[in-house]
Amino acid sequence: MILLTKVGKRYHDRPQPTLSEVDLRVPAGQFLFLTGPSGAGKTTLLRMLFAAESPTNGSVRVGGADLGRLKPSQLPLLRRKVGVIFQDFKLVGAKSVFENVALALRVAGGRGPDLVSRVEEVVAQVGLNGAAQARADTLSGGEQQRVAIARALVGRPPLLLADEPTGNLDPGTALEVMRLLVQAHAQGATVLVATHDPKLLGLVRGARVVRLAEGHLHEERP
Amino acid sequence: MILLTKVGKRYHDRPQPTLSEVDLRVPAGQFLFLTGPSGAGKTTLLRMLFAAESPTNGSVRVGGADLGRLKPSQLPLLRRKVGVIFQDFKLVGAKSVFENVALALRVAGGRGPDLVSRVEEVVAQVGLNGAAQARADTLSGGEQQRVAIARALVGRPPLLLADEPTGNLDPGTALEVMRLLVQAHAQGATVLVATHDPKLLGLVRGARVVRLAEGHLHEERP
Amino acid sequence: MSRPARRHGPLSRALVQMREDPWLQGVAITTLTVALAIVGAYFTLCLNLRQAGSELRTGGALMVVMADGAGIDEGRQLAAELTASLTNPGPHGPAEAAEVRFVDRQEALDRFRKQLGPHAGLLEGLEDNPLPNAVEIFMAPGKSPGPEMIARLKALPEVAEVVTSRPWLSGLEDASRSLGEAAWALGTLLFLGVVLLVSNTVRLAIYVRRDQLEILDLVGAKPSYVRWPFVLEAVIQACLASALASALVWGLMQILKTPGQLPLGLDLGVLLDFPWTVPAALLGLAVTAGVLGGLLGVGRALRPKGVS
Amino acid sequence: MSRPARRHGPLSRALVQMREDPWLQGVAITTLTVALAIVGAYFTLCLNLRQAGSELRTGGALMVVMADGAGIDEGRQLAAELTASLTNPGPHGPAEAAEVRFVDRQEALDRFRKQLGPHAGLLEGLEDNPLPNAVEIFMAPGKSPGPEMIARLKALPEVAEVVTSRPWLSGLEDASRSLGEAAWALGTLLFLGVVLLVSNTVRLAIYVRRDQLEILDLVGAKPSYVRWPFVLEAVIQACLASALASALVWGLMQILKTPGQLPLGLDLGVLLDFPWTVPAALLGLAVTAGVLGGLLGVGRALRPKGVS
Ligand SMILES: Nc1ncnc2c1ncn2[C@@H]1O[C@H](COP(=O)(O)OP(=O)(O)OP(=O)(O)O)[C@@H](O)[C@H]1O
Ligand SMILES: Nc1ncnc2c1ncn2[C@@H]1O[C@H](COP(=O)(O)OP(=O)(O)OP(=O)(O)O)[C@@H](O)[C@H]1O
Ligand SMILES: [Mg+2]
Ligand SMILES: [Mg+2]
Repeated sequence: MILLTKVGKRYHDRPQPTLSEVDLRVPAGQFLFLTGPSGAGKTTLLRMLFAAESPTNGSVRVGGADLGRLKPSQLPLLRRKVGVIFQDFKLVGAKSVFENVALALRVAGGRGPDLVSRVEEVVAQVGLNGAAQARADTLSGGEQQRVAIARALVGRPPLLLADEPTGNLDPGTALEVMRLLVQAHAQGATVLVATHDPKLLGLVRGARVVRLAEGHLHEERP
Repeated sequence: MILLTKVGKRYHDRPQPTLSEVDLRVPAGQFLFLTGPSGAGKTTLLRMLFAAESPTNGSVRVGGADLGRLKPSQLPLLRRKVGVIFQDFKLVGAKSVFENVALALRVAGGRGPDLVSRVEEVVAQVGLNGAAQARADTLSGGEQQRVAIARALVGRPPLLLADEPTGNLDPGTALEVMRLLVQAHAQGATVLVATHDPKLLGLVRGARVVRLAEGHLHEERP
Repeated sequence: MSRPARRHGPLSRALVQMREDPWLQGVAITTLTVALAIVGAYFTLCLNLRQAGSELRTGGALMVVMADGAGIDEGRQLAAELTASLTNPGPHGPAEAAEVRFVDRQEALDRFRKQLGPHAGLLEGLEDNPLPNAVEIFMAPGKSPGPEMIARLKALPEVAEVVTSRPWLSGLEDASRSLGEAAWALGTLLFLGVVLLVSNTVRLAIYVRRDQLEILDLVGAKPSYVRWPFVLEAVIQACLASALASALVWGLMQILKTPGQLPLGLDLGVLLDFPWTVPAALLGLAVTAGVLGGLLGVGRALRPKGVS
Repeated sequence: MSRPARRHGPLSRALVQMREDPWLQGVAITTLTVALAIVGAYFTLCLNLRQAGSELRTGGALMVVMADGAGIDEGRQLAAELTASLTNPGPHGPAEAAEVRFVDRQEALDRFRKQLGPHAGLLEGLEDNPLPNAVEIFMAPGKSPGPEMIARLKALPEVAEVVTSRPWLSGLEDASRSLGEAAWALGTLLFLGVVLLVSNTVRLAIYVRRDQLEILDLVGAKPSYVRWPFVLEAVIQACLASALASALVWGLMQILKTPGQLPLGLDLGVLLDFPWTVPAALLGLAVTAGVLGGLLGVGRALRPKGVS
């Protein structure tokens, strides 16, 4: 599913490279936790998997495609197959919860009653049924995070990337959310969760854990 | 220091009031944790303390002033005495880490070598000395959160409001940050921390804990 | 989910995004209205001046001087014949002349005296009226007497001479031609300026929403999905603005249509006409600028990136 | 920390925020440049037409007709005296007349013949030259002959009559006055339009940075701390744009200064002057609009709120 080969990343205005010689193979259907201290490069690594960032060295392959060789016209098709929970949510503040979630289906041509029922289902799963018509920028931090989660899940993508998905959630809600990710995994999705929260690691039986530190990747729990 | 009397808040587009009849007295020099599930109204309550939100009912007094009667010209002076760590950081993306932190001093007329050395000191305390000149919008989530913390601390305000200050931090960095808040408290500041993280509550000896749920406030640990 | 894209129509998305940011709509539409009204006013002015110019050229009449032997009756008859042949639309197009009139010698002298004004005393030295009978032909607007017409008139037995427009009128024509060129140059620049203003407005509207565009990009929207609502938004704004601008220019014309005298007998009321071409041109300009601005603006906004 | 505010000067903050968003600067400055160039071109046109108008009015000369007994010598002497008294700046202000010239009867007849053009044959019927000797006075631009001047001239013994401008010239003056009023009305609207464009640009610049303004507000900045950099930014942009617009209009004038003939002997080269008042007025307009736009724009942006 995912194959990183000797991936390096150095931002031009930073003295140290963020990633160096990172090799990672994630078979389809794996559940992987990516940990590491703040600034280790977790977000950077996830962003490379949907070509929002490109590596300075090495190659990134996702679902068989070499992202460095992807034609611009193929990029949207790749992104529709990857559900991303962004660390900073990336919601459209002026749109409702419903529309924010529906966006992920609409860009792929979704419409009509199928869309409505699927969106409502996922919004209910993250516990926001009461707020479906509220504008995203009036939501509380945890509510926004759940909208981001719903948007990532709504299209049942084969690859799910969750960047610190529970940072703004209380333990109870966090548990619910993790259950949704586990459920998606059970239905066949490959799931990568970047997190600092050691509690999360225990929640998923059999999950693999890798740790990023000082640019290198270490296997913690295979 | 803080006195909320029968405070109610209802957002016009929400069916349920967020807060109802909340009474809270925080004496000067107290360290208070505000907990509660996502959407309970923690952020709303904190925002009322620096007049970013006004209550629908009841009165809010901070440092002796009734915020409902504050003249517009007095508002900036109040806000300079309140250091706020926003849940969504509220950094100026186009400015450097240094300038984001310095902002809190500059708006109050700070300048010159005193400003520079104080800003550098606080930036180092949150572990960002290497990134002082980086643009805020190139930082990782945890780095941004630490800039927000540094900005709140830099002016040594008598009242510190921290809204989920460790949601994007790994346990080690979170501990460092909590130490800074404890240190500010030791130097006389009143500190309110809104958080879901039960681990934090144990970190501060003698801290008071209150819990918001369904619009009401419950004393958990006096 | 895998149905063809472009179903949740770009038009409805354009309307939604316009509703989401009414403030921006206000700013964009007022800016566009001002810009288009300026072009509209200029365009109206030019059209009116061109019209005035062709009316001036009409004044460049033809004077058919009768032979000494020809009397008043012959003159009247010639005038009647020429009226018949020249003032009716012919098989080849519209009428050549607007008016054909016989002026007898006495009438001509009286008029000459009036034209001389304070110099009229000069004519008292004359023993005899030196002016001949003549037929005056006022050409139709935009028409000027061709050489073969002059030759035809000269060949008539009762005609002594054919006097064409006085020289200063041909000078005026030269001048109005070079003014016309200047007006075209100015108009082109003005047009380019307005296209720039419209595309800047579109680009600002896009810049204001750059976060939203980034999100669409990240969740897998095709560039076309993002682009069309913006282009349509620009076109809708431009249409509204061109209607407002037309109304503004029309109103301005009404206010200016106070009675006033212009040189050479032109009336300001006639001059300040508001032809339908003005709103039509504004609409066309607005739509063109909206489409171009929309396409260019979104194209640029969609592909810089690097930093999130 | 408790030192007086406004030390980290608003100007340096304005420059910093301009550097932070170079793209926005480009859009704002091009928009302002286009808007100001339009006003500048219009203003230049109006100034030039007014100048042309006053030169036309100069043509409204005075003809001092000599008495029959007065010969060429008396005429020359009168012309010399009037030149001395009228064409030099007097104690009450600038010179009254631009030129005073003696025209003898023969010269007048030759000129008349030329003016008649194809009608010159008419003059062949004259036995004798009926025209008198005369002194022609061309008034200075903007000056018209007052009644007491006419009376003074009439009282001279060698003067038979004083003929003032021909009636059609006074008609032209009326027309140019009403055109001038129309030009003023249009100019005022154009001015308001540009102020609107400038303030829209400022408001957009503020809108684009509304997050930053909210942050400043939340950390305790006074409105004045927030406002001045925006006002200064608007003023700096407006100054740059007015310089660019002036250059643009000047360049346009240079291009248009191709040799060309205008009616009534006016030369397009002279007509297309670029007086220093144009850039000065543009600068003034830009700064005013920048300050107003900045103050209004920020005032509005700073105090809506409710939602974060
Ligand atoms: N666009 C960018 N330009 C420059 N530097 C960047 C950029 N994005 C990230 N960085 C830097 O790269 C490093 C890794 O960032 P990244 O966001 O991947 O960290 P992270 O592991 O997700 O941290 P956190 O847990 O705090 O979110 C950080 O030091 C950050 O400042
Ligand atoms: N500006 C607003 N307009 C309308 N509703 C709002 C607004 N701000 C907050 N709310 C609603 O009020 C409720 C409380 O929000 P608040 O942000 O105070 O919660 P919170 O306790 O901080 O939650 P979290 O832990 O998720 O951050 C939420 O349901 C939220 O949707
Ligand atoms: Mg991260
Ligand atoms: Mg909150």
